[in-house]
Amino acid sequence: MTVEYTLQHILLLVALTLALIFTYKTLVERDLIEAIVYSAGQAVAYGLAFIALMAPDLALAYIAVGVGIYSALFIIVVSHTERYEKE
Amino acid sequence: MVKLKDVCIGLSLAVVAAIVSYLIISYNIASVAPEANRPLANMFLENVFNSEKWWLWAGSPEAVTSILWDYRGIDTVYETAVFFLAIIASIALVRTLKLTPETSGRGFGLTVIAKTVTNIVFASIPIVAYSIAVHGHLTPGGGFQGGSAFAVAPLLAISVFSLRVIVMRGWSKDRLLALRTTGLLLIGLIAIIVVALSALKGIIAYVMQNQPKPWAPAGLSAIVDFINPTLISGTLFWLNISEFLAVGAGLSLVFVLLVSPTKMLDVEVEEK
Amino acid sequence: MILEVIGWIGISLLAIGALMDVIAAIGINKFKNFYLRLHAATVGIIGGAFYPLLGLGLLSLSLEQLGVIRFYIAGISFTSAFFVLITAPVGSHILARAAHRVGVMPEPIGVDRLKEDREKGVFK
Amino acid sequence: MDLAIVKSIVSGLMVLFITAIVLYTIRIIRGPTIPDMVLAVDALAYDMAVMIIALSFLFNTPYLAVASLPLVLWAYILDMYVAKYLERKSIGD
Amino acid sequence: MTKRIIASIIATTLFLMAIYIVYTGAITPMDILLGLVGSSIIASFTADMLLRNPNKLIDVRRWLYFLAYAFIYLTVIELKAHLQVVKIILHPKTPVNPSIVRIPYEVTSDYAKTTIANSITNTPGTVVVDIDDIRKVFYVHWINAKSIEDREARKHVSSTFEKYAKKIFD
Amino acid sequence: MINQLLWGYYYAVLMLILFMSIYGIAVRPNLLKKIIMLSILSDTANILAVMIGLHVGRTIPPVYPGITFTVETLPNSTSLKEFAKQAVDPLPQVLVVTAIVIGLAVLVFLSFTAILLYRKYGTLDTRDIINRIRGETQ
Repeated sequence: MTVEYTLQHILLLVALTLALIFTYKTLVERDLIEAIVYSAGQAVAYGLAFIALMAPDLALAYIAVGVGIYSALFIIVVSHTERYEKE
Repeated sequence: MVKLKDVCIGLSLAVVAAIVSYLIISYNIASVAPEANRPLANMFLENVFNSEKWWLWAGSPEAVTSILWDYRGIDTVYETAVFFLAIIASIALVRTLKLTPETSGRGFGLTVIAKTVTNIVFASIPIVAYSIAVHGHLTPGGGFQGGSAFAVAPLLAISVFSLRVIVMRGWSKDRLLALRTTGLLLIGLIAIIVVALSALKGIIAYVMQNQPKPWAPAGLSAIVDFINPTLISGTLFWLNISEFLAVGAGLSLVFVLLVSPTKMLDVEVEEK
Repeated sequence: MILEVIGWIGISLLAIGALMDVIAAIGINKFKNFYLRLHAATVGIIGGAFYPLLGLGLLSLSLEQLGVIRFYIAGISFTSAFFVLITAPVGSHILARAAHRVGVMPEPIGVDRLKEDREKGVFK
Repeated sequence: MDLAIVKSIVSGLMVLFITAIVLYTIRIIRGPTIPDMVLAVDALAYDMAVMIIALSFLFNTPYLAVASLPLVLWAYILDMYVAKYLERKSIGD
Repeated sequence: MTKRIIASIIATTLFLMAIYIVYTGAITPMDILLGLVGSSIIASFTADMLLRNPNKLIDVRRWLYFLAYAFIYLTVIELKAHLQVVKIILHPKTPVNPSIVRIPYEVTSDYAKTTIANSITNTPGTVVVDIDDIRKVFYVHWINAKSIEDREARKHVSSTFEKYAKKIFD
Repeated sequence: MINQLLWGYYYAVLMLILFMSIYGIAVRPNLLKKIIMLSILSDTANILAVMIGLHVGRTIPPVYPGITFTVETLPNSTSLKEFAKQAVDPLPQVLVVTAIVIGLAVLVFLSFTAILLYRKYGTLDTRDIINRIRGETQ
């Protein structure tokens, strides 16, 4: 087990656990703006996971799309429609 | 307040996930796959920049971009077509929408501090995206990455300066459509330019061919003589730039349409 | 020699930054309202991201054994540091402004001139 | 400078950064208001930008660093959108 | 008129070129050529947003003041402010007096305003909450307000920044 | 053993996220929530694909290091073989790059549809939309 390999495991552990927590919060949140912020957090965590999986190309594309464009797109949709999810 | 139903669903999800991952691990499907599982990856990695095997190389140290635009080039052209279909479908939903400075909101924007800093950032994002795109065959990056990075610039400008300012600066639907179509046409042109040139000489060549092969000795050269020997990897460089244009302009177009004021969209709905 | 010094400056900036980051993360959990947390977040962003980025850039400049590619890392760190320096304060400012307008009021507070002025109608 | 020493120091400091990330996550989840959460997401993203460059040292692969600048810039756009929505309820205005 | 536009396009091109070169971290002839092409295209679209008066760029004194300000700000002022807030975080018993105070300013150009506001926000302990362009006032949330009078507060918070910003940008 | 456990944990987490997002798409009534969960679903699928390309001990991205525009020497077969022994599989990454951007375009299309549906029926709740449509047809 080299140093790099251990580090990779630590990073994947942190990133995927964060992603799990954020996805759960996105699922249960009724306020859609909060859900969008949680999903942005999930995107940051996945960006770290892509780095740990040695895919800088994907990290570039995914961070631009996941953190920036997805959240902006969803907020635009909320601004045209409604903010709270019904029970 | 935890309901029984939620607990049941959560538990069953966890159990199924555990079983599936146990199966994946115990049958050696993914995590600890042996070397025998990746001859294709080794082939790509060994030959992508190997000038000794010039009939297999792509002339680029970046395996991802070379596979994207050379080994699987036609596939990527079709993927780009899918991308444009999705964008055209989005535009078709609001096809009668006409954005003029009068109809595009009141133009408030945010505070002067945000506007000044966003001026700098708005000018810098395109140059960073451009850098990502033109170095696509040398370092991680490429047309798709650069294009999606560029699309953030109009998004930022729309929220900070307001849509009205953007429309007054000339970001009209027609211009962005023209830019996007130019990118697409350039991809098509580069795809057939090698075939066209070699047809004039009477040599066989493939569509999307990058480097020459023994049975099809046509193709753009990977290293050109520009002051120093400069690596531009044949068609990869040009394809990256055109994809950058196409993706960036296409996404900008959709976002400019998407933030158009709510009452404009209402008119759209009533006309249907 | 000079490279050695630059490298140690870089490492110390990185170390200070990491420390600042943990302190800021503690502070952001400890403070009671949004406006106080803003100050902790500033420590976390400027002390915990800007200075480490500068430090990493200096560190990579000093490592000669990396070859040409060290300029690549250094360039990315310096550009990132520059953008952190100019965008992060605007983000905080815009968030604070939006929060005040939505009605997230700082409690407890000595004086709130902004609220007074907006109630008086001096500032819309 | 010796690369091995630098690497061991940097990998020691990574522990601090990961601690900070976990603490920021706690604030994102607890955050009573939306600005709180966005602020914590910001700080998280900036931290990760630092971590990514440090990782490119530790993995000996400079190309990993490339994702740092997007992370810095796109955290900014999240701020702008959330703030604009809270303030005006309409993005294009 | 046209001379000014050309000057601002050239200045913007140089700025974008600097970002491009630093970001890519390589100076081969091809890099420089591509950078010049790309940054001049982008500059021709964005120059009028970035620069209104390119003549100020030639003034060497402004650059010297800018460097001096950057050095002082990034070392001394930031260090002091950081220590203050770190003390408050680590010792919860430290008496604090959070307040939103008015800080008047007297500069005119947008860049000067932004420099002052960003300098205030970037030092931990003070955050610009809002800005009134007409009455020329920043509303600043101050974690440990030493004074709530406008003039006094300005002396504590932004007098240094304003002095330099006026010399650099106005 | 610990290796096996760690990888099992990663796959379990990814599977959980996958199932959670499918649950969100299927059960949650709000259209925008469905779209958000769809984005998470596609991202998780991408992560899984890339994870399968990562083999044990591979800690280099699939880019041959140290090349700028100006080339002095091209690498020979031996150094490339050495590189191939350490780098990760590039093929899943290639598939995912296009998938990310196309996923974005599809999500934009879905967002347009959601906005127009809201403008027509005044709600994003699928149950309400179905009721309105039935009311119109009867």
